[in-house]
Amino acid sequence: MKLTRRDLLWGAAGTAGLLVTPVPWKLLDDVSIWSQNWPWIPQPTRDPVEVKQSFCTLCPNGCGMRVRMATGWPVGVAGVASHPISRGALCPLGFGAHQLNWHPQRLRTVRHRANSSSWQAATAAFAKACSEGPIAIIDGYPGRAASSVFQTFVQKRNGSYRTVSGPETQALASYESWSGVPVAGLGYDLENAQTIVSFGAPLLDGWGTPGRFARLWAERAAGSTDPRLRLIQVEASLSRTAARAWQWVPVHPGSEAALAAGLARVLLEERLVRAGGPMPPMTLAQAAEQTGLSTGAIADLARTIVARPPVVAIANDGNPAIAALNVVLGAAGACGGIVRKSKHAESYASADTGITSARAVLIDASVPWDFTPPTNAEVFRFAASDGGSGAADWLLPAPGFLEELTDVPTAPASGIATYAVAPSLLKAPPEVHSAAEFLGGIDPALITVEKVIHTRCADLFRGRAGILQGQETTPVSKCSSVQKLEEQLWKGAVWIDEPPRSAAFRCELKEWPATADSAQSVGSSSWNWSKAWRAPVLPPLATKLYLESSLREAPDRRNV
Amino acid sequence: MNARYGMVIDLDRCTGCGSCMVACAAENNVPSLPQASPRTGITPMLVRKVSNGMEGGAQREVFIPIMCMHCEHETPCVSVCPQQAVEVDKATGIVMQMPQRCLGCRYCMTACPYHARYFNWWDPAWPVGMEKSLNPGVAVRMRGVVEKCNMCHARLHSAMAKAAATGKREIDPADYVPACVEACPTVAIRFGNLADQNDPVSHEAQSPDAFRLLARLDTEPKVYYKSKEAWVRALAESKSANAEVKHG
Amino acid sequence: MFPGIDGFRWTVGHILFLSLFFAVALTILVTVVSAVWRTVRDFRTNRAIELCWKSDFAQLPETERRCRHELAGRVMSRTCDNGFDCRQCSNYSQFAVQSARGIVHDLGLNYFKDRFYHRGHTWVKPEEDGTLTIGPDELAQHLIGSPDSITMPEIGSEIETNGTAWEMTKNGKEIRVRAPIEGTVVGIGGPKESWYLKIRPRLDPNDPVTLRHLLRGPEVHFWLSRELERLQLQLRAPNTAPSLADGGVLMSGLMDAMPEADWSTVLADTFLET
Amino acid sequence: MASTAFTDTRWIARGEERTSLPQFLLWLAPWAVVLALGVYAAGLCLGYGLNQTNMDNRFAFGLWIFLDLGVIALGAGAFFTGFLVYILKRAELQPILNTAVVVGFICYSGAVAILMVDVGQPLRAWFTFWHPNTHSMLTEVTFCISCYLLVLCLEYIPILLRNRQLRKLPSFLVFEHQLHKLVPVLAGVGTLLSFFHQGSLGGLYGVLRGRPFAFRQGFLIWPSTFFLFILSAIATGPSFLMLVTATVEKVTGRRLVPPDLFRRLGFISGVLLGIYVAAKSIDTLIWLNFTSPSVGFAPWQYYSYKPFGLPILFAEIVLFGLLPAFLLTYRRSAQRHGLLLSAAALACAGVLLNRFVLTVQTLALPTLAFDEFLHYTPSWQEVASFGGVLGYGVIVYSLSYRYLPLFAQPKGETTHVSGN
Repeated sequence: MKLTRRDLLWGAAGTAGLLVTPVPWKLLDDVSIWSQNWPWIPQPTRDPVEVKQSFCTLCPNGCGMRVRMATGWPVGVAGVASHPISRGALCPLGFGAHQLNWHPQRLRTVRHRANSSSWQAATAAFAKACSEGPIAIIDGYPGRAASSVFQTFVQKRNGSYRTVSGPETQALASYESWSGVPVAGLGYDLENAQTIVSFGAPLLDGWGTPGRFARLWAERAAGSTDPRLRLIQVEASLSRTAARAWQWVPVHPGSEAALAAGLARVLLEERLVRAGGPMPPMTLAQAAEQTGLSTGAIADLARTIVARPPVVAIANDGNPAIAALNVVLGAAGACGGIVRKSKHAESYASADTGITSARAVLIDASVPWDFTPPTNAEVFRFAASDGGSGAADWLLPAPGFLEELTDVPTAPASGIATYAVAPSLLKAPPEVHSAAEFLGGIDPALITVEKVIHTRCADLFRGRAGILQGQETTPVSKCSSVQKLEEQLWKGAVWIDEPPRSAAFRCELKEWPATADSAQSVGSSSWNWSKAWRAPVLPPLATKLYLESSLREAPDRRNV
Repeated sequence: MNARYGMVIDLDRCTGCGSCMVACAAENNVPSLPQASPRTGITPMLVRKVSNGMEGGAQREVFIPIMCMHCEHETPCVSVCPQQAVEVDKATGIVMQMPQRCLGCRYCMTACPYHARYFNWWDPAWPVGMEKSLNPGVAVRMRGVVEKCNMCHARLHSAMAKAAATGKREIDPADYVPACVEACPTVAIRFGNLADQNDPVSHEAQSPDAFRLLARLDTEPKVYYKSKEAWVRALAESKSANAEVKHG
Repeated sequence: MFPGIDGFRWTVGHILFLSLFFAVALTILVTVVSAVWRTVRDFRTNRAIELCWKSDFAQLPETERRCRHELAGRVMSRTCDNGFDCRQCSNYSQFAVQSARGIVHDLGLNYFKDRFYHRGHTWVKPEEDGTLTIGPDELAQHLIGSPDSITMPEIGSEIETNGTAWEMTKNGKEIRVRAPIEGTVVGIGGPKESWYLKIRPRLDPNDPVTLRHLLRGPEVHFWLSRELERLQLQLRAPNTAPSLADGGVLMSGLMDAMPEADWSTVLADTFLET
Repeated sequence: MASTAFTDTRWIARGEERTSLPQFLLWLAPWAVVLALGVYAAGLCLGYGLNQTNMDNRFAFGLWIFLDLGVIALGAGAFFTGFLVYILKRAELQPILNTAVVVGFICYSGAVAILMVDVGQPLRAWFTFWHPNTHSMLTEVTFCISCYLLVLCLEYIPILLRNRQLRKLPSFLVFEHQLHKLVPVLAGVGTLLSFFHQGSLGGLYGVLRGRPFAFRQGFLIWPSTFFLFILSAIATGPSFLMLVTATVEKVTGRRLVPPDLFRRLGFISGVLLGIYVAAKSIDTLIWLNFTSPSVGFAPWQYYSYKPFGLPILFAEIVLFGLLPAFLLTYRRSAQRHGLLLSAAALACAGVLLNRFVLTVQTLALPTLAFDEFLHYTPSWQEVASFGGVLGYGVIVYSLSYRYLPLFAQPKGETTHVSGN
């Protein structure tokens, strides 16, 4: 044992001396910082944030969107309060949309029947198909500039152009056949309605432009026992909308048409409406039996809905009985009901043509992922992401969110015509191409999206109607040049048409429509061309709603 | 600044769309992990669906956004944290969680009656490239620490920086709006300074329809709820106080 | 919490908590430091060996700790509680010093009347020049025979009573031989000499107290017979009848002759190891 | 046999009979496997994070905290025996003291090891000492447990240094001697520390204002559970020591302590348990009638969920409280060894149940009106990690029993102590 008192003293003095130096404290600090920063934890950029105005192009509603960009990448989105239709709101998917482009299922290569392929091969295959027979193009977001490109392409080759529309548009199809006004020209004047009877339409859960009704309802109905806007939800189960409705009418599943007929009978028999219309063949008792409601309840409901006019009924599919009810209610072509938008909304609409004999079918990325066309032809499917279980022969990687220049035509169900331009804020990766670009590769003479947009802007300028709603409001008539107008639109302004002088249109409805195939569309073929919009994949953060909370039932887990 | 930031959430307006949850996660760089479940996921803002337990037409549902209630009095999580990783900011009343000081003992999670605290069970991870879309100004939390709503503190910071740049001492209330408030399509979530008599939110908090969850615990939460429906207001108390309420 | 960190404020709680904590931490620290300090002090004041011996002695089996008076039959039964150091024993009654020369042949072993015997089987012999010679006794030599190696202390080093005198190895066993008396080593012998160590005692060798703790004269007989008895029991082959007593003579080089015996125990008992 | 190289008799104290080394290793082998599995599971948790467990945001504490609280309560025998022997001078408990220290050391070191796995960022454990929050019970627990573990190490060192080979190094032996003389100081400090952290562990839940099932009123800054935990820990500590000693006696087939000692420990345990049951009952009544209703929680709803019905309250107070208290103190039942040990086992089960109720049931119970009663099943990693602590405990105890003088009572001890 060599340790002496001297050693101990030296040791103690040494320790004390070390403690007054910065060494131990620096080490402690370093350990602390070290344990806070692992190299595999990603760090957000420190670059300054720039805010760009754009529009959400995930679905055909085109909500106004403020995109925060840093280092050239989108780092956050928010709604644009000044947008006339979306009014500052976005759906949950929109709030996570800026991350969609990095989704693990993002398509980055051309795929031919589950094998890797190339753009050359796809172009060659499509060119060959074009030379062999008629082709068809299916569009899920009609009215865009790209839609014009598609139409031009098929017209040149005697092909066909079809649109797939959502339930909002589908519900308006009956009026088109009764009045001749194209669906694109019709809309709901919800802002002036005082009573809304929804037949299963998820008004508060993604119907139309989400912010439009949500804000309207929040301002006029929410939390009030006697609201200015009465929302009556007819639905089999307690949906989100039913839960928040002024009144929920639980009916048997699929009995909406029967209820509409029962209501119409009461309205006509009790002369509760002025407009009048064909008497439904169904008796009140039959309606009661089918819906599971009592006759008294139906009669009460009929009296309730006309108590606060204007009233409009909204269907969630192409059910003609509900359209007929609107005719009986006098809501078709009336303020606060189904209205005819200005001519502008109809100008870019197109007639659907059949696709039965097509040699090849091109499906645009805007078509709902789970839509499969009724064809045996070779299918060229554009998509930004692979949602799985696709039936296409060719899977072609399309530009992702904000990667493509597009214009934003009037949203379905909107009561007023609008127009906007969503520029590509992000450079698309070289391996992706839009359908319009692809067609331009086949036919170099084909008009481009950019040119169509330019033409449309020129049309707007010539029309001298409406206003530009951007940071500030500018009437189009005050715009000095097309360039000025175009510049404003590219900066995120929305063109809003003047409200039509008269919303009226006449519906020729001699007899109550048959409801046998009410679930089917009223299109020329028996195929259902109506499909609720659905993205191939959800933004990762939106999957939290499904996976990390009990808020919504999880859909197919692979795609969330 | 001596604010008491709080919220009034009008449950009659909440449609349970979930926009606030996604906006919150995006703002705060919360990862979405495929392994996570409702019990292990990180949802600083969580909308819960509650039914009145009735059958058929009598059935009613309400959606209740749950986040940190920023308790003012005897804040349960603050006093339990062994290393002062949680504190009530005196200037704002915001209960601040400092993930970089958190040990991950999760004692605060057991202390919170609202289950508004979340643990990072996994390393935060994003699909390749997605880290480029992370919100600047909000540090990513690592595995093994607790996190929760901090009322989008990064937004308060930028508001304060903006005020300082223009030589003002007080921030412009319009500059400081948490992500969930901004995202709500029905304006159900309202945010403001409860200590400011002129702030509409402080008035709303006093309305007869306003209530706070488990207010009798005497922790003075700063998140108020509002509903005209009596059965919804009854959810404020514990289950024993209203036996008929069932989880939906 | 600590001053200088994030808006720290002193409160009563801090003061109470911190003072309590630091009092506790300080107490623990002081305890450890003082234990270390005392250990160092023991080594510096040469009390370490004594403490080790006392601790070892406490661990010895009961049978190994008998008082010399019990061995001699003067008391019925007595366990030594002084570590065989009769110089400190209050119950010690002095024996008449029998200073005589000559060899006693007893129990088949030789012992010398002019030597003082330690319970660890060493002897001390006062020399004319005032030094003391030390060596292993006959029984130890018989057990070990010729050791494989011996490690002697250096000349000039101090040995302490019941500390290590020298160390030997035999058949892989390490044997520590305890020193019978304290002093400075002045000469080193070995198996070939009649003594192993020559020391200059720390105390006056002519003072009877100096060697009081060692056995001598007839006491040696009583002690040796006990030790032989123990050896008989321990070295008996497990399956055979007692054999050692038969001849009455302890054979030399037992460790080589009986490798199967439990030598760890035998050697420990013989050389007072724990 | 003595000549074989494969033996460790050099290390075993002389005069102690121990099984042969191969047999001993055979006994250790399964425990070593359990320990290895535990280390592997803990490694998984440290390497991949706590997602390896089945804990979640609602069940933020799980099996580990429950068992940590349990073993720390059972390990209370260490400080309490030290307190009785050194402070209250109850020398008759001396034979059990070393075992108490080793058991305490195992319990505490095991609990601390598991705690380190249980926290999300073990590397930041030292932050508590740098940014401590004096208002947190967990700070008190952290400070006291780390200090007390240090004390237990210091108390364990003298036992360790008395090993037959280690004692041959004079410096070790002298240090052991000097440290041993200062052990009463350590026992005093240990008593203070244990008193506070056992209490703080109780306070851990008692202060949870947000969990009315656990929240208790109290005295000054301490909720009543603070005192109840101390009482229950010192009541069951001796019982656990009895169980350990009896198990070792059974396994080794030898009598290690005088039988009278068992009765003495049992009596101490029983009397304290009786006091604890009385205090617990009063506390429960106050909580049921005042504390809980005052914050809007009708107390009986806590017991409306299966399997946590009223029987659990009954079991806690009567079956595992009153009954063992009676059996341990009543002369005629205490005379019967089997009955005495059964009562001790009941008392230990009682303290475990109490810790379980306070940790697991508290978290399982809903607080918000729209909460659900939740279930949680630990993952194999959680079970295995804790199994590792069990394996570690058995191995450390077996090694200590084999190589250290756990029950040896040197007669010269008194001389030894007064020698300086």
